[in-house]
Amino acid sequence: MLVYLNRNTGSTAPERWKAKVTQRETITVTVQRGSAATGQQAQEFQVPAYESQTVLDVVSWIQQNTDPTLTYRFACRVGMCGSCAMMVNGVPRWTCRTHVKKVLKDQRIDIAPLRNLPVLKDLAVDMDPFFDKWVAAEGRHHPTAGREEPIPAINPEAQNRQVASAGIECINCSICYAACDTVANDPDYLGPAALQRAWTLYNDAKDADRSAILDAVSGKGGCHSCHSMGSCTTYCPNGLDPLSAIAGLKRATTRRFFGGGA
Amino acid sequence: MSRVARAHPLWLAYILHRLSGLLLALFLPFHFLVLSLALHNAARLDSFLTLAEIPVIKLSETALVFLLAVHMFGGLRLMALEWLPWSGAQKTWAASATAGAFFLSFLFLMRAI
Amino acid sequence: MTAFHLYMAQRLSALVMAPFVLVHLGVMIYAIQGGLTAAEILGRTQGSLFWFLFYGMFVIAVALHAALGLRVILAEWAGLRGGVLNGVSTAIGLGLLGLGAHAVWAVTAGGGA
Amino acid sequence: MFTLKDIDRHDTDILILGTGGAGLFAALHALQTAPEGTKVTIAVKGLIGKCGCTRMVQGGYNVALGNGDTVERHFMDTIQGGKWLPNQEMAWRLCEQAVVRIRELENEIGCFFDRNPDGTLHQKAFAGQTADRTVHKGDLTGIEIINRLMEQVLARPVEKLQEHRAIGLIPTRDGSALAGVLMIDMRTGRFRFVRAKTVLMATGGGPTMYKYHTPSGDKTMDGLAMALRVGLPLRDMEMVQFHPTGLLAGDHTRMTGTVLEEGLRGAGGQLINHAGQRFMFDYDGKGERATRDVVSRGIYAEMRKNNNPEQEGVFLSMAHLGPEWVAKKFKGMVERCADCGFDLAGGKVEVVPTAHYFMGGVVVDVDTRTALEGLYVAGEDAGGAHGSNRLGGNGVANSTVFGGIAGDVMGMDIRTMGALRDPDLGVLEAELARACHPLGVKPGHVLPLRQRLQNVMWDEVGVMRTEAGLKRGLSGIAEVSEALMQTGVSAEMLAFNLTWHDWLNLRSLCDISEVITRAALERDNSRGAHYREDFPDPGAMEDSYFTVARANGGRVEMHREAVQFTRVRPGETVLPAGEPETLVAAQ
Ligand SMILES: Cc1cc2nc3c(=O)[nH]c(=O)nc-3n(C[C@H](O)[C@H](O)[C@H](O)COP(=O)(O)OP(=O)(O)OC[C@H]3O[C@@H](n4cnc5c(N)ncnc54)[C@H](O)[C@@H]3O)c2cc1C
Ligand code: HEM
Ligand code: SF4
Ligand code: F3S
Ligand code: FES
Repeated sequence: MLVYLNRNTGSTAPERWKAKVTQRETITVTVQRGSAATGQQAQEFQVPAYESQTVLDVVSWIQQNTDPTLTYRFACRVGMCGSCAMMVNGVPRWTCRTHVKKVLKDQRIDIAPLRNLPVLKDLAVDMDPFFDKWVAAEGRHHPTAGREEPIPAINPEAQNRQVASAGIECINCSICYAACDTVANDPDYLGPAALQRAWTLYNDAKDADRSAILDAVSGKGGCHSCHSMGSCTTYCPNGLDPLSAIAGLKRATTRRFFGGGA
Repeated sequence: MSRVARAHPLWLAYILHRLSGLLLALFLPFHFLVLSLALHNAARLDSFLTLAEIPVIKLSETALVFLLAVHMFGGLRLMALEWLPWSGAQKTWAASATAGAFFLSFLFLMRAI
Repeated sequence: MTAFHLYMAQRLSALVMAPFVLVHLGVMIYAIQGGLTAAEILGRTQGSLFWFLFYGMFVIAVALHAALGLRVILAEWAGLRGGVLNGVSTAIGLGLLGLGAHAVWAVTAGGGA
Repeated sequence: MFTLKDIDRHDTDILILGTGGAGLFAALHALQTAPEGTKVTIAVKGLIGKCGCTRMVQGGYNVALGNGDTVERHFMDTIQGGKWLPNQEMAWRLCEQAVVRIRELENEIGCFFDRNPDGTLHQKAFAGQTADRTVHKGDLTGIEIINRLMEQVLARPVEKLQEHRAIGLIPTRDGSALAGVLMIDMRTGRFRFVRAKTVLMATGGGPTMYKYHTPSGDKTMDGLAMALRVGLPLRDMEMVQFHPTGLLAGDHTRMTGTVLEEGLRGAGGQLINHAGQRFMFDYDGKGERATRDVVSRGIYAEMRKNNNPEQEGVFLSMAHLGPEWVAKKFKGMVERCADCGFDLAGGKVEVVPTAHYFMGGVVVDVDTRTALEGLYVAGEDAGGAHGSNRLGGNGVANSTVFGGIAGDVMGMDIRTMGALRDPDLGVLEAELARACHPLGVKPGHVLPLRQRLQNVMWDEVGVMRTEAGLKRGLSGIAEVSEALMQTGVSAEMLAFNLTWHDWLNLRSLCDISEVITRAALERDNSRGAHYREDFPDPGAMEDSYFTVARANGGRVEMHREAVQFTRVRPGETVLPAGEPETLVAAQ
């Protein structure tokens, strides 16, 4: 039988988190406001510094304490949903997992909406183009079996499975998409995440339509538009490597061209 | 608007490849024109070629060879990257390509002088 | 002509050029040792079927390669699209081919020998 | 301020609220079963597939796939885990259909779950399970499930209403059926009334009214609050599951409350109190490896003993297992902590119990139908499948199984439904006025009120409860609720105005907090996640009852209903005689 002590009266939250507010200096934060439609301008805020503080916390603090109209997006707060990406000092980052210390320069941070996507308002962008391209790259499973059939045995060590698994943990945060200059320069370019998804599927033994995938990535704005500039791989917060995935697609399409089959 | 940060080796390799390709393409018509002169007037070509002795011209010739070398090695690097089974040693590729280019153009410079 | 075919054409022309560029650079380094004269160049090349084919193929490859390369740059950096893009890059390709053919003819055909 | 004329009108056939496992599966199944030409619309508070908790699932998906494990065994674990409170038909459906759903996920949707070296699915056992049953993709199972579902849905002809927040279920004039749903198009700030023949509510509950909580920020009990207002019965509302180890980093950061995974304790992680001592063996023979509710109570009790204001929670320490090993085995967790400035592998991390999952929900039948014609509920919004406690791994199984069922049933039911129904304009107007209320009041700060509610709920309606505390809780909630009505939001710029939505979030949270508290007062025993210090006994299993809450003229009324033991009675089992108690090798 469990024995629990009685509540000791008046034990509320410790003072230490709050103490930091008064002791600590502030951070100067520049936030890009507005949208393409309404015009964008930078606005400066002073935000108190805390011990454990992410860039998302900084943005939230502004909305909750200074400017209730500031718009941004987040959901999971732990790097799983890929909703909170923004440009931080010119670098695309997942803000819920970016500690302020990592990006602070002279007590300043510069925050802007994610690059290469239409800005809806302030720090929230329209992600539809990113997902439209995901679909356009045939970024979805083409079934070989139905729900009444058993789950196929697949050797996890098989080479193609390893390749497929390498790119599978993408959280579609669009950070690579924002980092890539080819995306910036070519509105048709499918972009690193969508192409990486296509490569993952191409290597999936369960996928029924490998040649449809190669067709989808061989057209205008397909994998051949990539210049291997590698910003995708450099900035992916999950350490994925779209650059190599896209190279894989180029190799596969070339092999098919020389009669190597899909 | 805030600046976009992108100074990492692969991006530098990309921009180097693009600028060298662009400059080479701009130089090419000029190069062809000079050679065409040979058809009508070997002497004019000659007098042009003696310009190559002038240091400034010499330097820019060297630069061109450098560009060609950089671009070629960069291009070969790209094709290796795309077509050979992926090795993972990206940055080494980029670096060695540039190094090779430097070596070649240096060789050229030394020989020329 | 899909995007993929343009890609293949650019890569293959680049691959073809690689040995040409190396030989070309080698010859230049060799030639430049004693300083270049028109006579020296022409003496080596004129009337030679080998050099005709060599530079002829080089020119075809480079015209194709550079035109396709510039096509990409024009699309990405100058925002050209569709018909305009195709027109301009075809013109560049044909222009380079014309100039190049002229130069090859000048350097290898007829002449003193 | 706004009138009915300001509401944009929109019609569809099948409307789905939410894009977690339940919502996305419903969309796919509705497209499969509905007649050709049926219009399917998804409305969601965030972006499709990128919000909600299904994406955050770590540990995995419970399904009995042989090797000695059976649907019967899964069912018995579920009933026993829920302390005999589950609706047995729902629990059976869950276990039985999970088998089909997992094959669908692998074969049709394209998920890839971890394999054994021989290529078969890898399965492990969460606490409280008697077989290695949990299918997973590393510790990021939810990302795999939701990404694959999302891309299937995006590639199909489904109408998307993203960043559309449902704010009111609007019935027909006679109140017998649902006419449609009132929403705010968050991007423009305009109101939109969407009529549909069938509506699935899959907004995923989410006990985020606690100071420490794990669910995603978009989940604020909107669905249950809407169901309450439209008069539907809600069951098991006292049942809030706490995860024992939430990260504690101060109330200025959104990281606080996020989960440090179960596996850390399973692997030998130790919990250390303010005195620097291990304590879990004082509470349970399994120590840190005891079930979630037991460990949560142990930690909470230690926290109350502590008088050191510099330390609030307890410490989770892994260092004795070897920092390198920990960093390798729990790479994701270690990196996540490091990003926040904590050293999980080599140091110790401060943790607290954190509100994780909500077992309570709308009363539904096994086909997800509710008392209101045209309204279906699935996933975390629906009550009954888990009873007083949810087994780890049964949550995502529940949302995908019943989401799929809802899609199928809506696709079939719609065949017999004629025209779209006309709404009760009085209700529509009332819901509009409700959402507009803050726009007519002097602007103030919403956040401090949210924090006040979260403190009240944590202190009085949290891990351990007493009658006196719950009563204090009720008045605390009422105060916050009252203060909220006096706190306004500037109406100047309604497009993508998060503060307006913070206000609406808190409105839903206040309403459901009151229901949770009343239900907790109603249950005078301790079962599963609900622990009454003044009634520590579980009561006779034979006499098990579940609580039902219902709004009546602005008041929440509680009553009890006896659990129907339709498949198995307490003390009995559906397993064949002679079956071993557990198939899991002792650790
Ligand atoms: C950190 C974490 C880890 C977990 N791990 C596991 C695990 O390992 N195994 C397991 O079985 N379960 C786990 N769970 C529980 C599991 O996530 C849930 O049981 C399940 O995902 C609920 O699915 P759902 O579809 O009902 O809701 P959700 O997936 O939460 O989706 C709800 C959807 O409704 C939307 N919504 C909310 N309000 C509105 C509104 N007003 N209007 C429109 N849309 C709205 C949301 O934006 C979201 O899209 C975990 C939960 C958390 C938080
Ligand atoms: C052996 C020699 C050469 C090789 C191997 C080579 C290789 C390549 C490759 C692979 C590309 C594609 C780059 C990409 O898509 O990112 C490229 C682009 C280009 N090349 Fe070359 N090339 C060579 C010679 C030349 C020459 C002689 C010229 C000019 C006269 C030239 C001009 C260009 C241009 C303008 C581009 C476009 C650059 C870009 O898209 O960024 N190349 N080259
Ligand atoms: S590849 Fe990386 S950066 Fe790109 S969307 Fe996926 S997780 Fe984000
Ligand atoms: S940054 Fe862009 S150009 Fe290719 S390698 Fe990555 S997609
Ligand atoms: S909020 Fe989900 S990744 Fe940052």
